[in-house]
Amino acid sequence: MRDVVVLGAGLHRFGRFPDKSLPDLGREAIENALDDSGVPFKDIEVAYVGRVLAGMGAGLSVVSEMGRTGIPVINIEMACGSSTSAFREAYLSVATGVYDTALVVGFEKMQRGLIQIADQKSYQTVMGLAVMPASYALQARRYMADHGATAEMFGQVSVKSHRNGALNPYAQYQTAVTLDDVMNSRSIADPVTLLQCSPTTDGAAAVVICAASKAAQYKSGRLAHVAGWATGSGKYEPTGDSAEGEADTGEIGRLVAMAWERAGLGPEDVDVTQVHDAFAPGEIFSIEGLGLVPVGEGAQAVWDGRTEIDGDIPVNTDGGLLSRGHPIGATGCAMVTEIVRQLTGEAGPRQVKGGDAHVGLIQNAGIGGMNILVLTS
Amino acid sequence: MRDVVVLGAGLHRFGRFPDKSLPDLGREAIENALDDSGVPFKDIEVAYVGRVLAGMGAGLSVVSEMGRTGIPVINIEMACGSSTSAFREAYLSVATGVYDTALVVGFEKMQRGLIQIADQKSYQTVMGLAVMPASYALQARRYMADHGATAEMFGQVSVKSHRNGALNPYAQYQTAVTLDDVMNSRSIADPVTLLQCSPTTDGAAAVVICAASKAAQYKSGRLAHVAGWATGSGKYEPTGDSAEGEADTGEIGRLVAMAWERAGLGPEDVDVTQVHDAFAPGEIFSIEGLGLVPVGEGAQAVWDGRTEIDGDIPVNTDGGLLSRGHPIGATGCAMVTEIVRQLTGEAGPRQVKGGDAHVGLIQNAGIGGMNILVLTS
Amino acid sequence: MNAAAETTKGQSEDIRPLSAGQFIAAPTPGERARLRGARCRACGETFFPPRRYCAACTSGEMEDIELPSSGSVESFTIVHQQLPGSAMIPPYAIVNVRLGAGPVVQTVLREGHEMLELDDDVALVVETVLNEDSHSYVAFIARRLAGGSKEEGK
Amino acid sequence: MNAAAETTKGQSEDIRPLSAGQFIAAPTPGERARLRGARCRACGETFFPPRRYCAACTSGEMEDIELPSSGSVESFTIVHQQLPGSAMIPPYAIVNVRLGAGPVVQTVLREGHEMLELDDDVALVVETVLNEDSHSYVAFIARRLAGGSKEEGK
Ligand SMILES: [Zn+2]
Ligand SMILES: [Zn+2]
Repeated sequence: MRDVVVLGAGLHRFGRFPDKSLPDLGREAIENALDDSGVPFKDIEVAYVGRVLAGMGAGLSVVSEMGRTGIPVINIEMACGSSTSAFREAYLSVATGVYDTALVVGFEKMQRGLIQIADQKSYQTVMGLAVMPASYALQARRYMADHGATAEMFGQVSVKSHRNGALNPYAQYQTAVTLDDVMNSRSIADPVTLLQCSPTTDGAAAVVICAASKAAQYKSGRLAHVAGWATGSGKYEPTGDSAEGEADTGEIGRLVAMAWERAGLGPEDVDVTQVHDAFAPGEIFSIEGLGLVPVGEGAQAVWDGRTEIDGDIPVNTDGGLLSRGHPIGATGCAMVTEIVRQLTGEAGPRQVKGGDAHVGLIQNAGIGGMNILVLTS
Repeated sequence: MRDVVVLGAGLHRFGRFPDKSLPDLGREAIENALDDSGVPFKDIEVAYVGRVLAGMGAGLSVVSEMGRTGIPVINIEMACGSSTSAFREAYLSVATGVYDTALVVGFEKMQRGLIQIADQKSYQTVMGLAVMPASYALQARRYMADHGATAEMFGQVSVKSHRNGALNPYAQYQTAVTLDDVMNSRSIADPVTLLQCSPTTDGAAAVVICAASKAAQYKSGRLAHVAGWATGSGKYEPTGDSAEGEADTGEIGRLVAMAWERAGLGPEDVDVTQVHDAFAPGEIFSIEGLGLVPVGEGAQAVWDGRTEIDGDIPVNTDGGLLSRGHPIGATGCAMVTEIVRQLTGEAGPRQVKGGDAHVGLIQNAGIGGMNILVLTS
Repeated sequence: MNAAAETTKGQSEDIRPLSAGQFIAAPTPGERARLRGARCRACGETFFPPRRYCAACTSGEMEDIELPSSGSVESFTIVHQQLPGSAMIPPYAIVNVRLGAGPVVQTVLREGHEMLELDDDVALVVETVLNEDSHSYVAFIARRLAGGSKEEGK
Repeated sequence: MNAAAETTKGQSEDIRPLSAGQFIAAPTPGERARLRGARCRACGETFFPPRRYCAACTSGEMEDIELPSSGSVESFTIVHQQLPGSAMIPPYAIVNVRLGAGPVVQTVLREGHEMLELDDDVALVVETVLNEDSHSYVAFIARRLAGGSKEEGK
């Protein structure tokens, strides 16, 4: 497999843009990623597109805004993990020499309110079980009992996320909140409160990758390399655990081990991390699953500020899903974008380790699989 | 790139199954493909799923019926070309050594009536332009004037397709029709009549592929190898041609040339072909675009019976989209299935060249790209 | 454990399970839920709802079993937001119930959710959850068993 | 060719283009359609509707142009099936109209479609296609120009 670099990345601001179309959002993200990469659109050989709610053929309607050069435009869907899946397909197509240069795009326009995860007529819906934060809440309550954590420790994740979002001009929410704000916001699925839920969002993100051997013709300076990856769905564990879908954190450990093996690195090497905090407890479960802290110590680590930008294991420096926003098809590419900014020293006020960050870790969960990516500079 | 073989393929019958769920349809196709391949599900390392209309995460709900082994389940959408796109992603992942064994699944449950290709509030719909067969009809009328073809020559495509469908126990329509039946069925978009339109369909199709070096542990005998492929979207031709989407046959020539180059073969080597006949004129445009007959001679070739099972360029031996049915996410895998049956001599009453067929060609059109595949035995 | 002997009234014709195949015998509102699970003959793992292939070992040798109608609360959450299309009116609890050595099943607990604690014992009971088109749709819900607190009437 | 001088009546306030940005000047029903196209300064290719980047050469140097309001029928089809949501009542023609050296545009032709032939000359005319919420929505449609047959009145 060839060495592959991320040459550029760009976003359309996340938020609510009722007057903009998907091509409006997507085009701006692509323009920003192409500008950042130095790659002209006509050099792009394939486009992989992460999108969930947009209709048939949405990728072509966005990508063809830039020209009709005859490239394949392939839509990938893995729910909230769609655009890291698109990234992985693009990465493999370049690493294996099928293409030299690829564009990855993620976009979404979402309705307001909680995401509807099951059909309105389904058993899960009629029975009131298809409540998105419920799986996180169920896991959180058990965690609190087993590890002596408090509800405030989960709330603190959201405080930290909003503080970071306030430093990110592309974030949906750019205002800090207090722990009281978080704990006093209305309860959705106890112990998860409203301010511990990621919002519904419109937005787009794009990434340009290319074979490292071709990078010099476009850009010089520090570049982010794709060092490791893993993807897999929830494997049934015969202990009787029946958790499914996004909160299946038992999966993370198995997958991150595969990613570390590919990268030749380990959790002790990580400088900056993006995790899937669709709901605040997610950050705690994820940093444990990823091996950044021992199991049972994640909540305390957040409480102690270790996941802050200036902490020893900075997590979701751009505000994460909670504050940057979570336009489901675009989230994965936004995660990649933030890690690239951190590894190239371009994260501005959000920069970790004084610009001396060289290993970035990404965990993006979906339905059909979770993606782990390791980027290095 | 490693040599890759199709070890097995299987369908759920195409038709209308209001009482069956997507997992019901998909499971049966997967069971048939696994049986045909000799590969147990636990050896499958990745699943790529073609589906268009099914909701978020549909692939996992189908594939996890067979077990929860932790494999990635990646949903691919490229409209009517979705499952050849899924096939291509799976093929690349095996050819490049990322996985040894992959499952490709396509499925769909469709509403009755013409496919709605644009939003009901859109300009294209209000203006009455978003009529699916219209692009084929526009091209057909020009073709008739330019090449002296008759409307009956297009109708004959459907007569041939239904005759083949009657030989296929998995086809939606298994009854032969006469040319009078076709020409006297009501006009939809002149010269395209109702019996020249593919139906809406429920169905599923699955394919198991593996590295050729691993095939012997599962199966012996004739196997179909993936010899060539190409994929690409409509490239803008500065002649002023503004056709978009499925009927953009100008694309075929460019792509099939790429596939022949990869395969080291050419149109003169083809024994059996599957083309995208969503509407009857499609077969004629496609065989010309693929270089199986000179431009302008496709209609006459059909009229003369050359694309019949016993003709010199047999096309859509299983009934094609017109008669086998067109559950959009499943169509590509059904095309692969029929070519595999032909190349392994298992096509029964539909068998071409007395079982001595060694090169099969597939053309499956979508939005975002068209896929060309060359299989050999 | 088996609630079959408890039948106290005849079943009305229009009672339908909200989810087909969930019960091993015709469900009667108010009685213990006799849930249909599946057990893998190859590895012994049990599942609810039933599966054709074992999630753990992929074997297709599955047999129907009747699941215990009570278990302990592995975890729960109190839902305060109305889910569009749902028959459940907040607040109510979603509970994960571990059925002994068997699977964990998820359902709701409506009465007494404010007293619910982890590891409480709960019974799975048939209840009408939806009336539509002159049919009563029944499902299984969880109900607290007498612990420190009094049992709720209906 | 330019229909601007033909204005015969004042424009009503509630006339809106069905598709924003299609016209280079406020459209008036019955007049020639003054369509906004785009021309690539790099390669000269013209497009309708306008694009920000050239489909042919990917240049972003695009300029607005006014397209010819007549052209020849490259192809057509007579639609006999009602499209759900459409304001067009079958039978009507969908026509691809080649605007001289410019782009091919697609629209409908309603009157006299039974006399339509390939390569006929047609004019692009503004017409009200939809009345909704007390607004008139206008678009451009094709109308046959006098050839061998008489011109249709309105
Ligand atoms: Zn088992
Ligand atoms: Zn140009």
